[in-house]
Amino acid sequence: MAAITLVEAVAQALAYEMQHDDSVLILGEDVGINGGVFRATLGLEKRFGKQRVIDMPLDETSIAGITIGLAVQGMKPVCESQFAGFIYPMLEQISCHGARLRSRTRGRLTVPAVWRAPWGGGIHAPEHHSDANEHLFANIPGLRVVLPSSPARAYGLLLAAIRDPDPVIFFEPKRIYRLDKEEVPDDGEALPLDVCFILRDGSDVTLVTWGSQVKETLEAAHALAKEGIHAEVIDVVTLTPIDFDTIATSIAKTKHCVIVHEAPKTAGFGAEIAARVVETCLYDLLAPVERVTGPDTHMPLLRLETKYLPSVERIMDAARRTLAAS
Amino acid sequence: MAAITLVEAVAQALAYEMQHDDSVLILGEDVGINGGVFRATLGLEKRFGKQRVIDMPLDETSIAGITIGLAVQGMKPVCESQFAGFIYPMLEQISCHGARLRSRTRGRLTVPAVWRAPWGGGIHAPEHHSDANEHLFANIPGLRVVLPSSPARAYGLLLAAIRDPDPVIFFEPKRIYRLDKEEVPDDGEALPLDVCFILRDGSDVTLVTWGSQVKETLEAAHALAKEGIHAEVIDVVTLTPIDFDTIATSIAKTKHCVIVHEAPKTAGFGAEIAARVVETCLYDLLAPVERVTGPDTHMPLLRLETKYLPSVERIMDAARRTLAAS
Amino acid sequence: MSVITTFKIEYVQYLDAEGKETRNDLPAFTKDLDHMVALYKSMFSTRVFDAKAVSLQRTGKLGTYPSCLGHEAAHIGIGSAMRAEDVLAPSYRESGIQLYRGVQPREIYLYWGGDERGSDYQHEPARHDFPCAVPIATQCLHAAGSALAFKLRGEKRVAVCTLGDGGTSKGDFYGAINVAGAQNLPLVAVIINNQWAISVPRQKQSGATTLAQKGIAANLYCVQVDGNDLIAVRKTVNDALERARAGKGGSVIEAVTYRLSDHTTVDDARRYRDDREVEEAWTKEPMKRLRHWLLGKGVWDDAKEEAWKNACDRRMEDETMAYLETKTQPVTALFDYTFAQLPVDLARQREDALSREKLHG
Amino acid sequence: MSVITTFKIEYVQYLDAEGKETRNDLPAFTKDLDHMVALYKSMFSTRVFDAKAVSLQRTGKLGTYPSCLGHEAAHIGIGSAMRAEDVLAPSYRESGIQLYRGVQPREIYLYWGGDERGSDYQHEPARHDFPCAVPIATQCLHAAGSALAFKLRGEKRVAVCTLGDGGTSKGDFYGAINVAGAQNLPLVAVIINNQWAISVPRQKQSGATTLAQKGIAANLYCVQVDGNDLIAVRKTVNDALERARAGKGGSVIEAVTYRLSDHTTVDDARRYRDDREVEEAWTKEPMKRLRHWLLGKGVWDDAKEEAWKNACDRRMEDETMAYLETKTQPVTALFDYTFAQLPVDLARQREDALSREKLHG
Ligand SMILES: Cc1ncc(C[n+]2csc(CCOP(=O)(O)OP(=O)(O)O)c2C)c(N)n1
Ligand SMILES: Cc1ncc(C[n+]2csc(CCOP(=O)(O)OP(=O)(O)O)c2C)c(N)n1
Ligand SMILES: [Mg+2]
Ligand SMILES: [Mg+2]
Repeated sequence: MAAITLVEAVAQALAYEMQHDDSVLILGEDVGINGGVFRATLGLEKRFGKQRVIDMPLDETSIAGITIGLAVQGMKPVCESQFAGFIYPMLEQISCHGARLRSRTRGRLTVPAVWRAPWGGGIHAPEHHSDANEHLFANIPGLRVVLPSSPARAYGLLLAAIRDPDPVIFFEPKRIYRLDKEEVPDDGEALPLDVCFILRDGSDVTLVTWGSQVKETLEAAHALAKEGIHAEVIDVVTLTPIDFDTIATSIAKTKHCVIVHEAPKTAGFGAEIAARVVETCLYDLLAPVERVTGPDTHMPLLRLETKYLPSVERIMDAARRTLAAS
Repeated sequence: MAAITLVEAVAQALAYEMQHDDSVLILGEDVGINGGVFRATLGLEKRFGKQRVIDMPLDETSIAGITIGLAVQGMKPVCESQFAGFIYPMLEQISCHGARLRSRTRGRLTVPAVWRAPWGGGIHAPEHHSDANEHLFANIPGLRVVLPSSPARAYGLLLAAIRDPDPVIFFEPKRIYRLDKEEVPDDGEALPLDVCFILRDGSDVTLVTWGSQVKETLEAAHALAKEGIHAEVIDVVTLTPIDFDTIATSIAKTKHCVIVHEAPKTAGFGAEIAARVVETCLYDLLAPVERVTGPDTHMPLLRLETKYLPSVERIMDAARRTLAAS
Repeated sequence: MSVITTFKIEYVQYLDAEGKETRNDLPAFTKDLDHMVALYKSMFSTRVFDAKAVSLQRTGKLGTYPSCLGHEAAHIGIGSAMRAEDVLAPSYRESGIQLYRGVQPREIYLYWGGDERGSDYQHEPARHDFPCAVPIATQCLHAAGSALAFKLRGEKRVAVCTLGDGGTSKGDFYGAINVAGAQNLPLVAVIINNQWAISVPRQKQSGATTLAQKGIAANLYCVQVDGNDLIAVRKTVNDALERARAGKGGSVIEAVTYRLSDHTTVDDARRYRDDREVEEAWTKEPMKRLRHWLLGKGVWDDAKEEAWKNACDRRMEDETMAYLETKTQPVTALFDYTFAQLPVDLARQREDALSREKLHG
Repeated sequence: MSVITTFKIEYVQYLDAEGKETRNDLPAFTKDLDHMVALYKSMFSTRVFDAKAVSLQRTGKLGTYPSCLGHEAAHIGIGSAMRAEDVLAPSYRESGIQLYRGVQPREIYLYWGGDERGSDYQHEPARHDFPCAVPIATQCLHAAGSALAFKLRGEKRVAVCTLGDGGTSKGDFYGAINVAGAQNLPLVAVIINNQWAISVPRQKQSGATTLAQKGIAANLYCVQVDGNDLIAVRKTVNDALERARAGKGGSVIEAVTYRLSDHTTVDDARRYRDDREVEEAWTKEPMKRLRHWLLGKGVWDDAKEEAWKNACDRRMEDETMAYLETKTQPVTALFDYTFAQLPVDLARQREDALSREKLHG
């Protein structure tokens, strides 16, 4: 079995599920013959036909609303927003209907849809292509927000997302689309939604993160270990509904917490983690929680991009600072 | 001088500014002869003409984008979204251009626009009319989010918002549109943006809130006083950019904090306040921070509406709990 | 300069305001006079239902309600042209179509009375229809998505959405017809042009001479029809449905009618529109012309009308009772339909709410 | 059935692919042959600019870049028809129009090289234009808003937006033309139909026979024009601008052309389109036909072309140098254009970033 990248794992999950469930179909811009601008749907049109991999006219509002219509009719649409930065026009449909139809009709109509979107910065993409806007969806009830950070988790969680009877926003950290490879058996085994994944055990500080920042956070943990600081690394993965218990258990052990994400700090999803820490783990904490995030500014064009993104250095500094503070 | 309601204060501020600045104009749905569905623009078309109070075709995307075009051309548009629940289609324009054009052009083009929207629940409105979605805008850089809770603050802050050279989202808590009256001199005096307002001094617990929940929070503080608990009440008012210093100073004194808001809890703006508390005030805190919020569910239709909204009871319970915990 | 393509918009009417036939090629279904009486009765009961809703609101027993007074021909024309297996995605004002498709008056009362169970329609075919959409024009895309599902599965079903004149300005409508045109979907979009979008008159919405011509942007079949003429609406929608069912693609139908009521029960239309315009519109309203036509055919009379009125009144009383007797949902209902299975965190919030409820009520 | 309104779409062309006049009523401006040569030179320098951008990207000196190869007639036609006081809201591919209006090549390179200062155009009239818009069709509404401002202030200015064939599917375009029609705004929307939206061909975007007919939905003046024919574009846009300036309302112009390049430098169009289609498109490309026409008029020759080519090359070398020498902004630039005045909280974040920069670089 060859090792595959994260984006290949996405394609593998899509193919698996299309093969095993006739009601799964893909729609979006350039998802057909082109296989998506990142090749996440590569080869699927050829394999499953134009009836199941549908190139849509260029209107995100339409694509989102049609996805809902398809889902209500019993299909399992996997809808691609070409970039997370172009997902905004989908918001009314997702918030008012996608996430709400079950509640609106007391369960009569449901929306088993997945909205995928390549997410975040770091690939020197043009303006507007690098938004990290997971927070936008995290306050919408009835929606799952999932952000995997490895090929295996991308595969297992995308399967879970498609099979889930409720709508899922599935963000794919495009900076690490092709960064690492791992062997991912194409066995159709889903991974559980709604749980955090502990990627590294540690006793001194809990590093909480998701998406592409998992990479820098793991690197920071590795480097910190050389300094004798043992960091536990938690990949939140499903932002909502959140599994805070895993985080709380870790903090009970480490007494220190650093949260890392790429989106702007204020009202980013890191705030929710920190809030729960102060609500639930206050007596465990020995030092202030730190957030290492993008600043409250727009993602710059490519020349300054790396200055914007949280770095290994910053994560290490924050970890050291929180330990020094206790 | 007659006492006026919050919605009358909005109308008064609009009229004042239109009178004194020719570049101010209003656009939205039903803002003209109808004066808006809440009468916030009542009489303005008659007084200033159809050239300055413009009934737009029914498309929020258009209205938001045209507002940006007007603002770039040197107008000061005040754009109404008829309800906050219908603001979603405006998001792409506001996020990608309204809040970003200054940065995108290094200050060459700017967007001195205000987007007003009646916000929140509690008036037994139909489905979709009661969303409290301030968090959606709070993570967008380059934007101010303002949510006044009294006639005087509505007047002074709306003037400030219109005069501000940057875009402002101005949410109006419609549940208290007509609840209380106060005398608001029509003197064109703006109030400061970017600062919290301390509405009640207290030494035992800091209650942080905004929008219509200011009412219940003040009532809770009043009732708690009878029990010998002295609550300080802070109206955040400008959510972003946040004035956290005022909150931190209060917590340094009271050592206890309860945050109250109407929106769903997870990733609501209360999370940001709580996050800053644990980042900045940890050593002051004697007990966990409490959030009293809407649940992570959709605002229900009217029969269950009051069960959804934070109540005086719940705020009092939370305050008592946090004090008992220390 | 060479002309590369041309378009025209036609107008369809069979009965004038007085119920006189304006052409001599009435569609075949009009021959079945029992059926025509049944359709008239449906229009009538829609009106009784609607008046009851308004009066319930006036007496504090219903929340804000958008009356469909004047839309009866459009509603029953659409409802009767559709087949059971078709799907409807209506806006909030189209109760008449919903009733025709089996939504119970008590359900609509319950919905506007503030209870989500009102959208859990118990009877087919309504049970597979969409609930009414409040965010303007969003339903058009649900219909387009449904139409796409039908096409992909080779089902001979059509998705019908209805929207207002105001709704035609919103991108969702345009997106729906554009996709329908590009993908040849069985979508029928019926614009119920009642001349007003709250206080905004039709001509402020668009410079277009007709709203039907908006469909030219998507190359759909476009027709304008007298929306107060049941026969015209029924026939036109029927043609559009048949085209769609035959794989010939989507349609945009503009049914020209009038909002005889305020926008909703919290609106006062006299603030922004002329009484004379409303009086004038009353002379063209849909019930009268069909009644005259049926009277002329000798299949209807005052006694029948009186009897039917009484039957409708009784029915609406029963429905009202059933509605008013429906107990409010428990506080747990806030939580129980958010996800198929309650996530852990939400289950805790539910527990909290339940214990608070026990404590404080 | 009575016809209530009819529409037609006309097609405008003056020069065929070989530069032969296809009609004998060429517009007056073509008499000024010096001017025609100048326009040809602008098209030419656009192409040189564009090729340079592509090669900068290939050598790692530019980020992703969307080539405008093949759009030159559309660009210079639009640019030369506009007046300085008009305003342009372009999409990302319309560098030629921007250059014509005074944007410097170094600015465009800087922008695609990843520096916001590339959108801080230093020269009028571009200085008052919008920067190019990446989120599809959003610029249409900025143009509509500008047009509204002009109308309200009684200024005789016109707002022009350009968008792609793909862009015509997005609600923003529809919203812009709808408002322009409803409010009679001086808006000219030029669709640069290059047949492709990344990998999606024109016929998948819409069932419409022409994209120009989309303007019928808004009752705008609608024309389809040969987008490879500079004379046709210039004339048609000119007419539309004059109509708008005279208060006669907005237009939708479809300029039919072809994207001779990949979508961007990170795209490989051979994945999804036939080489033969591209070869065929090259036979109709815009430069050749105008060159032939000018050659025929005796005002252009190979020596002049060679000289101009060299001049363009030198210019682009200078511009490239200027671009490459532009130092990256300091880290504080992340913060300094977020608000007119830095809020307290953001000022602290800026301080943090600055001290980290000093520490780690
Ligand atoms: C997206 C959105 N914006 C605004 C509103 C508020 N609103 C409710 S009805 C209405 C007017 C609708 O007019 P029209 O489409 O003609 O339908 P009608 O009410 O006449 O049936 C408006 C603006 C809404 N419900 N949804
Ligand atoms: C809202 C939005 N969605 C998706 C994209 C990604 N995207 C960039 S260009 C493009 C195709 C545009 O095609 P067209 O409008 O024909 O313009 P062209 O590139 O041919 O000039 C797409 C889908 C985007 N930039 N914005
Ligand atoms: Mg209407
Ligand atoms: Mg194109």
